[in-house]
Amino acid sequence: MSTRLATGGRLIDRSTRAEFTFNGKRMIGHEGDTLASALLANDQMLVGRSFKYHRPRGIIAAGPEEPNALVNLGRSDRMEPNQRATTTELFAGLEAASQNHWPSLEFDIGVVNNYIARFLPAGFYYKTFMQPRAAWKHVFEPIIRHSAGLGSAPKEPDADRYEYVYAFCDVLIIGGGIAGLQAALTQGQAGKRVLLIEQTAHWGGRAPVDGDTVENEHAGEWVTSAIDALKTMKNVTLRNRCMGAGVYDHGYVLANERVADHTPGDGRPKQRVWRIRAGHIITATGAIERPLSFAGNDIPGVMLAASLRDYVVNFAISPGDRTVVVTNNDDAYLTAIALVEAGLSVPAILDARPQADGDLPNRARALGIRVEQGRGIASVKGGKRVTGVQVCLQAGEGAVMEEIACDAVAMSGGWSPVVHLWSHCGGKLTWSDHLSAFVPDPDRPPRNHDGSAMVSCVGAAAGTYRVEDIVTAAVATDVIQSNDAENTPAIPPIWVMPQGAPIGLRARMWLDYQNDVKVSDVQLAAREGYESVEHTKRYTTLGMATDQGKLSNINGLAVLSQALGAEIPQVGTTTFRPPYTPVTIGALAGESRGEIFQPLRRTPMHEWHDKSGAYWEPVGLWRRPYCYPRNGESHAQAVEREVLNTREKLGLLDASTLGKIIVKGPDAGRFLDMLYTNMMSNLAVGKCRYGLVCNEQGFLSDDGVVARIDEDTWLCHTTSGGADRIHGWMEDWLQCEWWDWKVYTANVTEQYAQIAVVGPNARKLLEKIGGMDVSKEALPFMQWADGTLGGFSVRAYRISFSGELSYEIAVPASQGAAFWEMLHREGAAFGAMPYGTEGLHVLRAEKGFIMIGDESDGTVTPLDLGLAWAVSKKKTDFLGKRGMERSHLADPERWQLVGLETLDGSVIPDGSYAVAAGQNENGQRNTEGRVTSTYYSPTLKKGIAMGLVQNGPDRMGEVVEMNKVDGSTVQARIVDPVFFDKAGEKQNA
Amino acid sequence: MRRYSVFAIAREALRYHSGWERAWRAPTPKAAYDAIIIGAGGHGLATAYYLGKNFGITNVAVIEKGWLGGGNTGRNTTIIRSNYLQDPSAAIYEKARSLYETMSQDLNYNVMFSPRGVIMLAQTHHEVRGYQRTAHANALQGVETQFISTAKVKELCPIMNIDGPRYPVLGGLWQPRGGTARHDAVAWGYARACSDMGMDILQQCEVTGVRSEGGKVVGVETSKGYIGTKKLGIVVAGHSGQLAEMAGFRLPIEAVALQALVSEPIKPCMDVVVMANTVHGYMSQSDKGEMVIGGGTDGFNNYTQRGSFHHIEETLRALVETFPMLSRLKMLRQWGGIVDMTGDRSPLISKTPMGNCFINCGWGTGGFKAIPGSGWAMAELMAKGEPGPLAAAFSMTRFKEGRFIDESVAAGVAH
Amino acid sequence: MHDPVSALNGQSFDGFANIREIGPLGMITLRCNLDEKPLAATLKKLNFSIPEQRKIMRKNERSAGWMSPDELLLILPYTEVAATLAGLAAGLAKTHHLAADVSDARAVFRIEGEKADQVLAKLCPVDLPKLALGELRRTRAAQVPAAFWADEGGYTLVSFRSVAGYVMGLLRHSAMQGSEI
Amino acid sequence: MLILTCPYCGVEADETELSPGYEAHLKRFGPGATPEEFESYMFARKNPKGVHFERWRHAYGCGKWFLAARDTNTLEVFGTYPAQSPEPPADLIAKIKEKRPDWEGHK
Repeated sequence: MSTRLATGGRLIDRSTRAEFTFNGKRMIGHEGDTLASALLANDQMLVGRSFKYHRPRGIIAAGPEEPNALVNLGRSDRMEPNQRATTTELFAGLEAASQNHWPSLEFDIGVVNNYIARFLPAGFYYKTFMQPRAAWKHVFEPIIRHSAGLGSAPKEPDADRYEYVYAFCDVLIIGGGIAGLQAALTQGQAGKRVLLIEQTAHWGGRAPVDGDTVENEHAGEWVTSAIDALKTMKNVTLRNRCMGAGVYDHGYVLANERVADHTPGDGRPKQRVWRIRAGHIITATGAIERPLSFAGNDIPGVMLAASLRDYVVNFAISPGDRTVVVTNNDDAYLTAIALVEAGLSVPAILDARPQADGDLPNRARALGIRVEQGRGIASVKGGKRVTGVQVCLQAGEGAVMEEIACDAVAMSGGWSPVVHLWSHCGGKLTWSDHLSAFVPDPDRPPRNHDGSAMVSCVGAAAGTYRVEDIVTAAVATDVIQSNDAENTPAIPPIWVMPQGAPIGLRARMWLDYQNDVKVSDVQLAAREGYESVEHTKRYTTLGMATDQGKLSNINGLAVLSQALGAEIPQVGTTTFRPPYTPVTIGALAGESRGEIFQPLRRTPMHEWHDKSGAYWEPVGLWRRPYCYPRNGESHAQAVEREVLNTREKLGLLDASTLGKIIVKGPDAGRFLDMLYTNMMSNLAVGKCRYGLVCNEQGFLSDDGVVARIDEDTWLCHTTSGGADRIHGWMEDWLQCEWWDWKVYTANVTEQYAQIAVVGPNARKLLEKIGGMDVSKEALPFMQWADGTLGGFSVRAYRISFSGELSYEIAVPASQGAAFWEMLHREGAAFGAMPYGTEGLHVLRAEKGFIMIGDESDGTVTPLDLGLAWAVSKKKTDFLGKRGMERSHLADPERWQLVGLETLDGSVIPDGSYAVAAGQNENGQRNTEGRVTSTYYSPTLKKGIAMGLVQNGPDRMGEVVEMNKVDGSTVQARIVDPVFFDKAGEKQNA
Repeated sequence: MRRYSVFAIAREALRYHSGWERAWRAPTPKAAYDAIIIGAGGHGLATAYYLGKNFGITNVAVIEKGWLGGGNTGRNTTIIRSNYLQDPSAAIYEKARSLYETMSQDLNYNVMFSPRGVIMLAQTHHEVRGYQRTAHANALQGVETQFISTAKVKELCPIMNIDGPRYPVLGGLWQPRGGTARHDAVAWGYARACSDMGMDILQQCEVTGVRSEGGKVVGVETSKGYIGTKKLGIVVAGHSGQLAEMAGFRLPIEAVALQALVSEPIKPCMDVVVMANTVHGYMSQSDKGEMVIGGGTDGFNNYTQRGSFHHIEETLRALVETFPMLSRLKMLRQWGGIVDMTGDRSPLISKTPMGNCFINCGWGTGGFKAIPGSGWAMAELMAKGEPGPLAAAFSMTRFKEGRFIDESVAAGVAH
Repeated sequence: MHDPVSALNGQSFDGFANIREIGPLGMITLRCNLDEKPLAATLKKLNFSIPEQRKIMRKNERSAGWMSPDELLLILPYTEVAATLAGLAAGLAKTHHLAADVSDARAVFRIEGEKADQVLAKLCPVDLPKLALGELRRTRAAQVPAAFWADEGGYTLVSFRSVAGYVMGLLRHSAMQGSEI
Repeated sequence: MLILTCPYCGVEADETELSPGYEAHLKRFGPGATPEEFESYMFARKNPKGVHFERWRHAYGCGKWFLAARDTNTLEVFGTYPAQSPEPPADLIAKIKEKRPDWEGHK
């Protein structure tokens, strides 16, 4: 069993007690424990079930490479699936539960897959489940879906908050082991602005665990003094619990800081995402130990040798009483020594190498540990826990020479440098036969924005394993990557144990523990032609689990290359994609949630609308009142009331969102003549003109009223959504094409609140509040004037989008609310009511005015909309003129704007098409038009619509069939699009 | 070819699966072929498959500079739908969708087409009108869709927050027979079927030049030597520009990076595909349990298969707002692909200024769903030398005429 | 004349830094070739001086900020905007320029306290330690355009008026107690 | 995540402060242009895998459009220059040629 040793544990504080639960069972740990170490202290080796076969899974590693110990953490609004126990710091009150089993961890019905595993090799699902056709969706897929997945989905919104922070530095160092610390010292002393981040809560990495000596000091002491020294440097920032997640172009690095993961609910942000821009990046990310591929290497109790050592030294855990060590390198001997020094038993070290006579093997022998050379494990015995190993010759085929009883196995298949961050942005790797590992190729680094090398690696991440070499390399100030692997003892390739293992054994050698990919699966993939490592990976799911192949990729690649009879470098490696370990999605969303999910643009009258019960409609980032329902009205009823009131009495509309752009200069007229399809240069001062803007394709893009303010100043109104777009469009042409023209623009949209005062009583209200002459004579239709109204200084435009007598009045935004309220107060006597965007739409549709986004959709020209009068024939050029001349746009058969009126008075459904006889070659029904706007007209008491119909204007009075989604049609007559007051008597009044 | 079936698996299980043969051969190039397709992605392989199946042309090579299916086919979010607005798009995507229905059986390779349904959320009144327009168009195009209520959206996708404070869900366009498929399997299944017809799939073979005589293509220079051909189809997505340049013409194409990501796997919680265009995000859950999420494109030319990270953040913000449960899940892996965007964001299946040379590209962000339809139409174009009805509208000449196939006009975007 | 009301009517928030919406302030956007001789003379007369690239020059209640190679932002007491615009019109009558009152198009915030920089560091992709004395930095605060500069033991941040509520929300979130970096 | 230096205000701007504008130095064709000329102006793009001249706007900064020379295959930025440039500056061309000897040059 696994248990806590009586003494030791460099990271735990024995004076503390942290009570937590696992699957509801109360357990005790200490501050400084990880959840994994605390579970082991409580003899909980079995922690989960694998993905496919639901095999029992135990803790195998002690860091982010852990594929098995994934638990569900917390509950309700703090529930988090798939949390890695080895990187989760223990805290009092932690609640964890194992995943992917039913009904319980101990007894999981899904394990039936394990017994039929032979029938479920890699990719079996590609070869079956095809008959009958419907069964895939209804039978097979649901079964597969339910047995896959790991944790379950949270049900409640996240209780925690997150944030981003931007950071800048000359040198970013990722990893706070000896290499990273020494690099920070070097760079800091050189005066560089340094940011050093470390994913764990501790500095120093492996060296203190391994008892290394650094510059004649014990590693632990060296680390303490290094940290002290760094803290005195003003140009150095240290950050632990901060993982370098991804390296992106131009020195951009994403890091994830676990601020309050271990103190949930303390009011701090749970995590903080660092968006770092670094001049240079040094990765000191260490190396990850590889498992060995022997039969039964997935049975709980089989652990990575160095991880097992971590548990002993850091947390005073005895993972088992009797631990067999199996290895192909010297490092694992440290584990055996640590175990023996902790008073535990190591019945044997099985070394696959024919000879092991380095310092460490000799130290182990000196301690009396039995060392067997040229040996391996034929098979591990046990079910939910190791009970023993069968020993064989590594060079043989697995004949059992001996069985050794044990309850833990420490394995080491060598080390893989953590090259992820080096590779994210294109850094290339080279295969080291000496280390049996991919190491960064310093000649092919990822490149920065200026073409310089963006990343260098130091320490084990570069394949430098000896502490003295690491320090030497990190001392170099010119950040040259070290790659002096030759100093390090060679690690021979041992990819399958024993070398000649028959298929029965190979089918029980796990490469990917979580996804259940075995040596035999990779060999099958190779046999079937999935020869590229990408093919094999995808066919077998090797390396696709939540550990992203940290333990399995190299072993799998090696097995594949052997199966193909090729060298590993020829087979290649898979691409490393960010993030290094999974990052909480909420953290990546940062502060952008709820109220500040997106900017919400408010007009000065926003609060008034809100208090008045407005039903809101998002318009771009603005929010505009759609209507203002009263006394239980439906939206439709409210719209009807607002329309009728505006037609009969007085409506008030918040039109502040309309774009307002000042265009000024000696060439402003000439410029606007290019921008608009019609003439603007000849507009008289004091007058207004409706104008159309097209893109270069000749399609309508925006519209609005332009006012001539003075000799060289125009004010251009745009649609609500168009202000920034049209302003940008103007600046684009002025800066990039006609930069010698003397024109300045300014977007003053937000400077003004603009209110439309609309209806037969509009003038009466303005005359009542008084200040300026708003009579027909003083301010006729399509003119503007500056003045005061009710003590407010205003600019009043006589323009109308409703066909009513109408004034649009602009006041400074800071006085908008007051002015609006005054209009309501004083207007009550005239029946003033606010109306919203839907009322606005109905009013304009009754008048046959087009709406950008309804009548136009990016494929419609002004000519399609009967707006030929607003497209100058005189001008030799304007934006869109040439585009409109193209054959398809000039085609006389195009669909053109008409009014549509159903014969039965009903409202044509939104989006309806006019059907024509027959079908096209693809069997689709032919069409001859479509509706663009369709409303119930409260004024006319019937459905009205605008639409585009082939040759429509020449077909007045004809009846077309408009389709409905149920397959039926409704008959509609083609009519004039102006349904109301065609002579314009009301608006001109 | 040994047929795949549950019985075959059982038989093989008894001998530890030692008897499975190669899914596709590893041939050496012949001196010449009747047709060469450049690009062994989904579109290229499907083109070859239908050249053989529909036109009996099997002396065909598919040339691939990397590994088959290793480009965008293997890095997209696998959404299949045909609820397009414009007639030519609806026709080809619906053809493709209907071919997906029977693809596993046709190819004897389970591509796991899962018609679980696709909802496109309407979150503004403008979107409501746009999707109602699409629904009316689809009704005439033979595409089964309907505009559904907010309550129905919630019923189909319970994890969705339908009354989000910013963009409450007002309804959605629902295509019940849309869904997903296993992307790699589509490439592998086609490759196996093509190989079985005697076609050569030449992997790790890069085309370095296009040879022509009298304005007509006669062959290609490759890293494995010169190979002659009577007809050439260029089906290389993001690298179309380079191939077009070798063949001597220019395309209305820009290559940009499109990104996607997956979460860690969780137990099934979402049985439909959801696309939310107002907030720019789309998501489905794979059979492994990962939430598969599509991000946005960069606005600059890019061949690196790496996008800018802020697009990922924007997508995740939008999705956390729509699916609050996502917040405590974790992003497992993100990646990018190079997509080929045309001037109107619709594809090209077209003759080119070079004789006997045909191009199929420009699928942009939405190519996976089109694979079988695209291959079908391209095969017809290559076999007959003239486009059939499915391809006719997708000619290169439409840009000169201004005859665009613009899908962005309704609320929908092309994913 | 009615009393102008700032976008948030002076909201404030005390976290690890103190946030206040201030204003209304008078603001004029002035577009002109900055090398034009009449410009310097006119501005001088109005008690402004032309700032260097990316700088903001303050003289008592008046500041002039460099917004782009042909744009200045003049900041002044709200009540003096009309007179200043008239002064500009007179002084630049023969010079191609555009001057417009944008006082009401903006919201202005003060961020104060020892760790005020941390609030901005969470929102703006700007290397704050490298911000020069008197530098006006136009950038982005999360998802909206913003401009800020350091003065008097804190920062002044300007955004558009319509998004004032959003910006206040950002600042509040970023300055929350316990979220010091 | 690009950084580009705005030649107008000197800010080393983050990609998120910029908005992209695709190929630079396009010649506008208006009325009178042939269909081919107009099509090439609107649609035919070099789209090179390599050195690319392109437009960017310092949208969240000084608002100015500027031009950049960038390698689309490595994302290396060779330099930025004002939008009011009919063609890339000679010193920039020289710098690119030095870094990319195989580059065939502008146009």
